[in-house]
Amino acid sequence: METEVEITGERIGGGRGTGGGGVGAGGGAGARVEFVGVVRGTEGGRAISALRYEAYRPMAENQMRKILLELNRSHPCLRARVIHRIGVVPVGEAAIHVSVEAVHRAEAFALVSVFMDRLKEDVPIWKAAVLG
Amino acid sequence: METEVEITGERIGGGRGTGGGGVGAGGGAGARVEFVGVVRGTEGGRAISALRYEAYRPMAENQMRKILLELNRSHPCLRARVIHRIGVVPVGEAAIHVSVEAVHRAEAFALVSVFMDRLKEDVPIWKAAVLG
Amino acid sequence: MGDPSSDGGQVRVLFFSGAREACGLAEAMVACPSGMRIGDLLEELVRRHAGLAPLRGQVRLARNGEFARMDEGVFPGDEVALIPPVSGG
Amino acid sequence: MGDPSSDGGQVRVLFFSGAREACGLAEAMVACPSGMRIGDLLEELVRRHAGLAPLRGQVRLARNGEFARMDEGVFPGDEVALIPPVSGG
Repeated sequence: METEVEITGERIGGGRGTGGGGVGAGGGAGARVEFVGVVRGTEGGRAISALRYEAYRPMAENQMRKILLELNRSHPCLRARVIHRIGVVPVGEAAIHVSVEAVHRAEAFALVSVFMDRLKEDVPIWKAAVLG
Repeated sequence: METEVEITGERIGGGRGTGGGGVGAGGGAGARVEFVGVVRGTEGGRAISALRYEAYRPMAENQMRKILLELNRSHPCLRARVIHRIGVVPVGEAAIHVSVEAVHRAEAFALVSVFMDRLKEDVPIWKAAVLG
Repeated sequence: MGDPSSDGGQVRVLFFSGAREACGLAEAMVACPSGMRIGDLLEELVRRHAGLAPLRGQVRLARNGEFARMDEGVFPGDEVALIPPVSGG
Repeated sequence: MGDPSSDGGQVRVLFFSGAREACGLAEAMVACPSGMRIGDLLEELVRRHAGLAPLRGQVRLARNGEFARMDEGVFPGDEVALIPPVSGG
């Protein structure tokens, strides 16, 4: 599986619509599953204006890569791409974008979904609320 | 849940990269899950150049809407959008694009994944191989 | 739909995918006598188009855009579709 | 890393998120005597920064970018990070 992992201070993507822009896939893929995690306007019941993310950057990138390759053993996929934004991420904007291509959809769904669970356990990235 | 269902003879989306273009989400959503089904170069072991899709159009659109709303009862989401292309879809291009937004990711993953299973059982759309 | 005056007591039958290939046509008008059920209509179609026989166990029928049970009534003006196993997505 | 001549026999300790807030600094240099283990280093940090005590049960430590067991050795030049419960995504 090809992997591409990035932690960035930049806004993820360009547009804000719900439609994906790129809707093809690389050679051999029959399925692409994407997950976008978006900052919501409340955190623990309080209204917030943003979340501030910090990362232990080299370790976080390595961990993401290791988790993807580990999950690929049970859910073989062709390509996985993760972008996690750090710094202040305003409400309504994306904090993370995961895109996985596979021959069949079951593996891609499983890999993305389990990756998100593992991210929230084992990747050194933290968020803190920025109040209105 | 808002639903938007479309069967189209047009190519889905513009670009062909792996990155989603729109990476925000509508009000209240914390998660967006997208699925893109892409025509692969082989079908039942034979090399193909495309798949030709046909639909019993009004019924297929109604069935998709009904399935989405039925699944929404067990996996409450905010918005669901499905575009299925019909006619000749060349290898590497998208036949279907499903995009679901939810407050939390688990519901969005479940709805998209189960929707795809149900689509392949109960929505009157058929494909046939177009040989090289 | 359901108004016999405008359809001469017939139903419109749509054939999709393998069903269309099996009988070589995309749609047909079929007489719909009083008391006819979906299952009766399917038998009538198989009588007319022997190629449909192998599909009989797999095909589902829809009446006016909804899947229909075999014992469901069918009425003049209805649109009935033969739905072979689907393969969208 | 691991070359005592260049680091004066110390390890660099990084504090993230709640650990940083608890001790009010983002990083520190800590002496690393021979035979020190990750658990010893954590105890030393808690002695210096009482605010870390409540985190002791939740925090994990990483050595040179990998999660480390408490009985794992730590060596001059290593980079050790205190990893409170994470919340990415």
